[in-house]
Amino acid sequence: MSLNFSRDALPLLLVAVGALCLPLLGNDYYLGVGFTLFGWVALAQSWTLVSGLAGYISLGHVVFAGIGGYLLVLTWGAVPIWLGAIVGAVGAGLFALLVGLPVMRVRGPYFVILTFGLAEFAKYVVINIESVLGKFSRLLLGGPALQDLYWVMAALALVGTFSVVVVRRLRLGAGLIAIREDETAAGTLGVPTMRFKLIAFALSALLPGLVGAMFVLRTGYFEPLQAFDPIISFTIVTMAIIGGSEDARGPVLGAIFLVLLSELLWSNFPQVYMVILGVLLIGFVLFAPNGVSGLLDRLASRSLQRPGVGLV
Amino acid sequence: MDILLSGQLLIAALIIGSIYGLVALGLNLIYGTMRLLNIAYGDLVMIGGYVGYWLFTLAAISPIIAMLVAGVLTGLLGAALYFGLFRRQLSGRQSIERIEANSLLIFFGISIIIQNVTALAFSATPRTYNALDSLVQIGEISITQSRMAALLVCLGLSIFIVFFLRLSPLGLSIRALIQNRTASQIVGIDVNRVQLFAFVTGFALAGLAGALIGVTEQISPFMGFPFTIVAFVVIILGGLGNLAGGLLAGMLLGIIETYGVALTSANLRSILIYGVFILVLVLRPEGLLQKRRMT
Amino acid sequence: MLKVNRISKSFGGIRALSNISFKVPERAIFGIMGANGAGKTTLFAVIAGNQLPTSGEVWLNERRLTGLAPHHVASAGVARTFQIVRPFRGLTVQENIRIAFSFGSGNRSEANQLSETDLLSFMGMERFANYLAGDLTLSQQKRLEMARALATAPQMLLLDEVMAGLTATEVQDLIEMIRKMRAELGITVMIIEHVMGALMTLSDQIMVLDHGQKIAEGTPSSIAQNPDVQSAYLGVA
Amino acid sequence: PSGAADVKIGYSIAKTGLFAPAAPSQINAYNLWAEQVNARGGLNIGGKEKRKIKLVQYDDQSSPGNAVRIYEKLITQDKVDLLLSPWGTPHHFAIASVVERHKFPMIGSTASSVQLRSMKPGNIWFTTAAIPDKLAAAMVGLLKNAGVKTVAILTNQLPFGQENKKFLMPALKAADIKVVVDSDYPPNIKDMTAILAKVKAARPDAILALAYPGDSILYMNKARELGLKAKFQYVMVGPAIGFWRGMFKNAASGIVTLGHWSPHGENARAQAFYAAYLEKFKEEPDYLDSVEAWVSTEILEQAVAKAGLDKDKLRKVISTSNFDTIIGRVQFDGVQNAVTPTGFLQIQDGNIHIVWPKSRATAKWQAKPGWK
Amino acid sequence: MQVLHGVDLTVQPSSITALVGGNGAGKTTTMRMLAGLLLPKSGTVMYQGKDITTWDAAKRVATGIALVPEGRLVFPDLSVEQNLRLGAISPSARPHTANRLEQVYSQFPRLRERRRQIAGTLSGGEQQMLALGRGLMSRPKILLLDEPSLGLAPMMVDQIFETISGLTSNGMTILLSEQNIGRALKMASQAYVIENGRISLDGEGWKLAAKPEVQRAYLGL
Ligand SMILES: Nc1ncnc2c1ncn2[C@@H]1O[C@H](COP(=O)(O)OP(=O)(O)OP(=O)(O)O)[C@@H](O)[C@H]1O
Ligand SMILES: Nc1ncnc2c1ncn2[C@@H]1O[C@H](COP(=O)(O)OP(=O)(O)OP(=O)(O)O)[C@@H](O)[C@H]1O
Ligand SMILES: [Mg+2]
Ligand SMILES: [Mg+2]
Repeated sequence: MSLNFSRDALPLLLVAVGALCLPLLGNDYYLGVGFTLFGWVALAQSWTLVSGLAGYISLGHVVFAGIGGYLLVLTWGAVPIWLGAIVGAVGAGLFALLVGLPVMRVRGPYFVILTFGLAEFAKYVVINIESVLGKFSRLLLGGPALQDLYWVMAALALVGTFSVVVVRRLRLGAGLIAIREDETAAGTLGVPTMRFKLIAFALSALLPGLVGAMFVLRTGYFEPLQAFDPIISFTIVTMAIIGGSEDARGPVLGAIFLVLLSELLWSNFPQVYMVILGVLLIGFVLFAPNGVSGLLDRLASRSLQRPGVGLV
Repeated sequence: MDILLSGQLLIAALIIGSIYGLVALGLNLIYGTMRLLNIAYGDLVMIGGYVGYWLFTLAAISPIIAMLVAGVLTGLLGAALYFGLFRRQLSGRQSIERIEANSLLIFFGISIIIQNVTALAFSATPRTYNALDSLVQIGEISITQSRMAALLVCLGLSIFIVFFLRLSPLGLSIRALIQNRTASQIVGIDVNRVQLFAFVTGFALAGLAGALIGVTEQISPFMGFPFTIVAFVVIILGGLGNLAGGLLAGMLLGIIETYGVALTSANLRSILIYGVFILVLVLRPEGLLQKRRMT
Repeated sequence: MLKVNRISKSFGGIRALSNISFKVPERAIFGIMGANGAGKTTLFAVIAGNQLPTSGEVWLNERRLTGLAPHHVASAGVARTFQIVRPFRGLTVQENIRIAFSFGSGNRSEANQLSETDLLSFMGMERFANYLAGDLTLSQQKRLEMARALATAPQMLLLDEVMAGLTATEVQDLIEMIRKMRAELGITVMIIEHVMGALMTLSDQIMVLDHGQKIAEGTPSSIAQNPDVQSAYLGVA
Repeated sequence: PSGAADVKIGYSIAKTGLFAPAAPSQINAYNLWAEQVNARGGLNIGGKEKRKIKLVQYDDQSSPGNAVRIYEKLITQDKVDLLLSPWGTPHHFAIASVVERHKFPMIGSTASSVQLRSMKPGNIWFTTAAIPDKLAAAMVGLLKNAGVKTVAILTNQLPFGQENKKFLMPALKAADIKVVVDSDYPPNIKDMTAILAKVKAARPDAILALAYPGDSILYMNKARELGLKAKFQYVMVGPAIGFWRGMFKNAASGIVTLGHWSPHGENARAQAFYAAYLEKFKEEPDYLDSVEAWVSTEILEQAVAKAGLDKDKLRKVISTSNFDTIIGRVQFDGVQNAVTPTGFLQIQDGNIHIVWPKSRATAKWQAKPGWK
Repeated sequence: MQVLHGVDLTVQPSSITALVGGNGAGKTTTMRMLAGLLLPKSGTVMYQGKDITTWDAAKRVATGIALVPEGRLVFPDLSVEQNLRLGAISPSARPHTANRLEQVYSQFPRLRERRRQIAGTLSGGEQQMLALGRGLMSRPKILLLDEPSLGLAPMMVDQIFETISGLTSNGMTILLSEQNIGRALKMASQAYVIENGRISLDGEGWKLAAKPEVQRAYLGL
């Protein structure tokens, strides 16, 4: 099985080359943009594992980032920072395993809103824990420098992209796609549906756990309303849709497009940039209904036939 | 605790429940029928709020009239969006496959535009006004006129719409359209008309509810999101496209919000609401009232 | 090979299957007929693990299938097609088959070493390899169902009305193909069909269901002569 | 020399999102300041020259993470000369490490928490006196003065409310004031009937609603509906904002709230600010946010007049000098305002007066008249 | 992809016209085009002298053209009775709903038995009956039947074909596509054989059935 350029190599290259080039621009601003960009790439790739491949659209993916961030905060001072971040990732993964069993039985739009509710539920549980602990917001002084955070986040983006490339090539990936297309048929063909869904859900929680920890380190501040902000979930989904394909390419293209676009807009049109952004989003759907990847494919117009999903 | 038995608490539960029910009803018409993820829905509520505010502040027009104006305005907006954007999206074979995803983007855009244009026009400063604020005394219960109006209008209107759609061919057409577009066309449903109806009614209900809500809460350009969320939670809880289920779910949330809080602690409000929501879905993966298929 | 013991299945008040027992020997072609709503598809669903029976058991060789999840039944070597087709619409024909290949029973017998392309040509579907399954006609989708089931390398194949919608000539081709499947791949077949001629020529043994009850079982000729079957099914008074 | 380039002063603020409703009070103050300074010929830079101010403003969408990026951009990309602060405690905390890393001094404004004392001093300072531990002590003083023996406490779950409660509880206990109802509630609460019915049944002398603007409206409506009669009713955040008082008019009479500024005192600067704000925006300034923001500009202006734009000099001047502001003299001890006493305001006949501490009071505290 | 190439066919009133052909020949595509679900790339559809090429499906149903689609397409989460009621949803048919419902129930007693069952849980054949019943509910002038006997037991098939003949004698016009080609040709006054999207043969039904090439290709003789 060879590497498909546009599907696998392109996104990996984009992330790797981007990660190496951004620091050359030489100031904190670009590192900051890069940090954000790679954070979104990692989040969107993780989301793709369960929502893109298996078709279980999660609108509550922020919950894993929130949990990761919170565990980092709880272990702050008790264990080394990076270990705390790993604890965050593992915690997020375990949480996914724990709730996955009941939650992954719910389908379609019900699942979408259920995941949203789950994230809100977790948010308010954390708020109440914090309030019982007598901590209302946490200030974490003395975290790592931006440079370090940048490299870690770039690595996470690369790992996320790589994981989508790899999973798609595994039996796991084929099984997840089958589940997305028709879960009953998939089961009957021998796909262990529940197990695969759980694995995908747990896998898709790990990286966000780390990303959430990085977000906390970046601001040095933790507050549940911010850490579990549902806008983060919405943005992940938006990026994936804009990217437009459920392989590793979609999230990368979507994240680049949205991050660059809003970066350009807010710095050039600070007063009205949100309105412009709104107009562009609508225009985007009208003129590129299949996302950035669809647009690229059309430009390259490699095949006249509609391509399948490409399980190579 | 005698608080639990007080009429005051009951009426509070009914008011919240009926507002949730009405707001969700409108969204149900749009998401349920066409699978359009209208996350700008709460922003229509906000528009209704501003209409009420300005009509009262500038012309001393009562919220009862303003609510009709707001409904008409947002209804027209719905018609404009339908003809301008969605009719085409809903009729192409390719675009219908991605309709859920793409409608999310479109409405995300619309939401951003509505919020920010409002903020540019009226500033983000919150607004409030006092209309219909004299107290009505019913036995030991006292309640402001505005909340009384909200209760009567929301409950009355929701029940009316639910029954109307249950009994009329239009309602059956909507339910058919929810399940299968092609089959709906085959039996001769004028898909375009049904969709337009759903758009206009759904949007109008949001605006109308907004004018009522605006009397009791502060209005700001960014107040809409929580309403969007509540509406989605309610329609899923009640079963997608199931209008009566949505009304019931709205009431259920109203009751949890008041009685749940009275029994435990206000801190637990959201935990209770989302907890019940999650529990219901885990036990009944297709919502409270959905008949379950066994295959 | 397959042993079904006193299976019953009710949906609310409807008894779709009552006390059905039968055995299917290895390498048999076992036909099932019965009026609409007699419970045939439900029987398949119970065997394949898509539905739990209200009571009764299903055994494959020495293995109890009842209560197993569908994917376990699949890996035990039982594959089914769906009467109301469920192809992976967004994937190409080839991808549909590839998925079945990578899951399925896992233990491919010597005889059942068909490659993906072999399988496509065996089923006469090479031409459609790169079509999206959703773009196929209904009868092509039925054939895809079959190809996909076959790709799981089953010991036992449950075919639910795969001949519906075919012309007489196409039916004859398909009969040949099913015979070949048994001969070359050693597969045991259970087949539901309303196309009587096909069922009669194909089956070694036929079971007849009526309102969830088994009313007859025997060779095609004995079934054809059975008066109960004639009145319940063929409408011959 | 005239014709010198503008002084670029940058800041980020929540123009959209959760905190957007709070931002205009602060933005107005900044704009008014820039306008006034430019009308005076520009910002006095170290006594050597005057340069016009050009404000560079970005929207952080209410996200502290965005604020961090914006301040990095302002410093490293836009190369602004000076910084103003964003809105809100989380944003101040989030950008503290940025100004620290770039050694770029900034006067904070709308942030309050005991945790701000743990910030490294040197590049960030906070003007507010309304820090929860100080507030608790002052509140107990006011309550005793008002003859309160029992209180009901209702607390919003947001950090500021919680922190205030944390310090209030022991202080009340020490002062022998009994807490008869203690109820927390979440920021997105939609109905307070259950809580307030409990309060009504307990008949406390005082109700302390540690509320934010949104839920304070719920409180007011419901309290009125239920006819709560406590003589002392405190609504923490909200009443200092113009629209809030406009909404409740007479019903708001007697409500006590957080704040240590009033235009009614002797301070000439305060009166001038009040008049200019009212004139320009046709509404009263927010007694908290507009005021804190304005104070930060006053300090910045005076510091620049002494030190010029050199960061090291500026840092030194800010940490050591005395500033003359609309809340009186301000001097910093570490990161915090060491001078201004914590206070409370009360709405009386449509005006807001400082009623505590006595030393700065512009009117005496009065029992809340009934709900109109 | 182009599926049909210059298909010309005429359906005479009050008669049965058969459209036969192999797997993938283009029958369903033709039917869907006539029902208004697909737009032709070129060419026109005339009905009673009017050009209805651009009419949408609803309008066609309202003027009396109804389709019983291949693959049933019932409304899976609605009850049997609601499905049937929807068959008469178009304004012209609505007033007669109760009447027609009774007729359909007497034709398909199984549907009456299961009137409250959710359509998605019906057996394959029961769903096919439901689709037929739904098509009859609007009492169309032209009924487009795409493989109406699909999945039905022989007894039921006989009954269906009887019904179809009965309908024409009451003045209904029928276009029938059927895998049971021998039977379809026997019933049809006019028949078209479609192959790879082109009409290859046409003529009276019984005459076509007698042609050797038809017998070889489709009747398995
Ligand atoms: N989930 C269900 N709820 C209620 N009834 C059901 C359900 N599933 C199946 N049935 C009923 O059980 C009976 C048996 O259905 P089944 O699909 O097994 O029939 P079948 O023999 O395959 O018929 P056909 O030849 O029409 O395909 C039918 O009458 C059907 O309506
Ligand atoms: N949406 C589509 N996209 C691409 N090709 C299609 C599409 N729909 C149908 N086709 C192709 O058009 C051809 C004719 O299809 P059609 O469904 O009309 O055949 P049919 O005569 O009804 O066949 P059957 O007897 O199998 O039902 C088939 O080869 C099919 O693969
Ligand atoms: Mg069946
Ligand atoms: Mg066909």
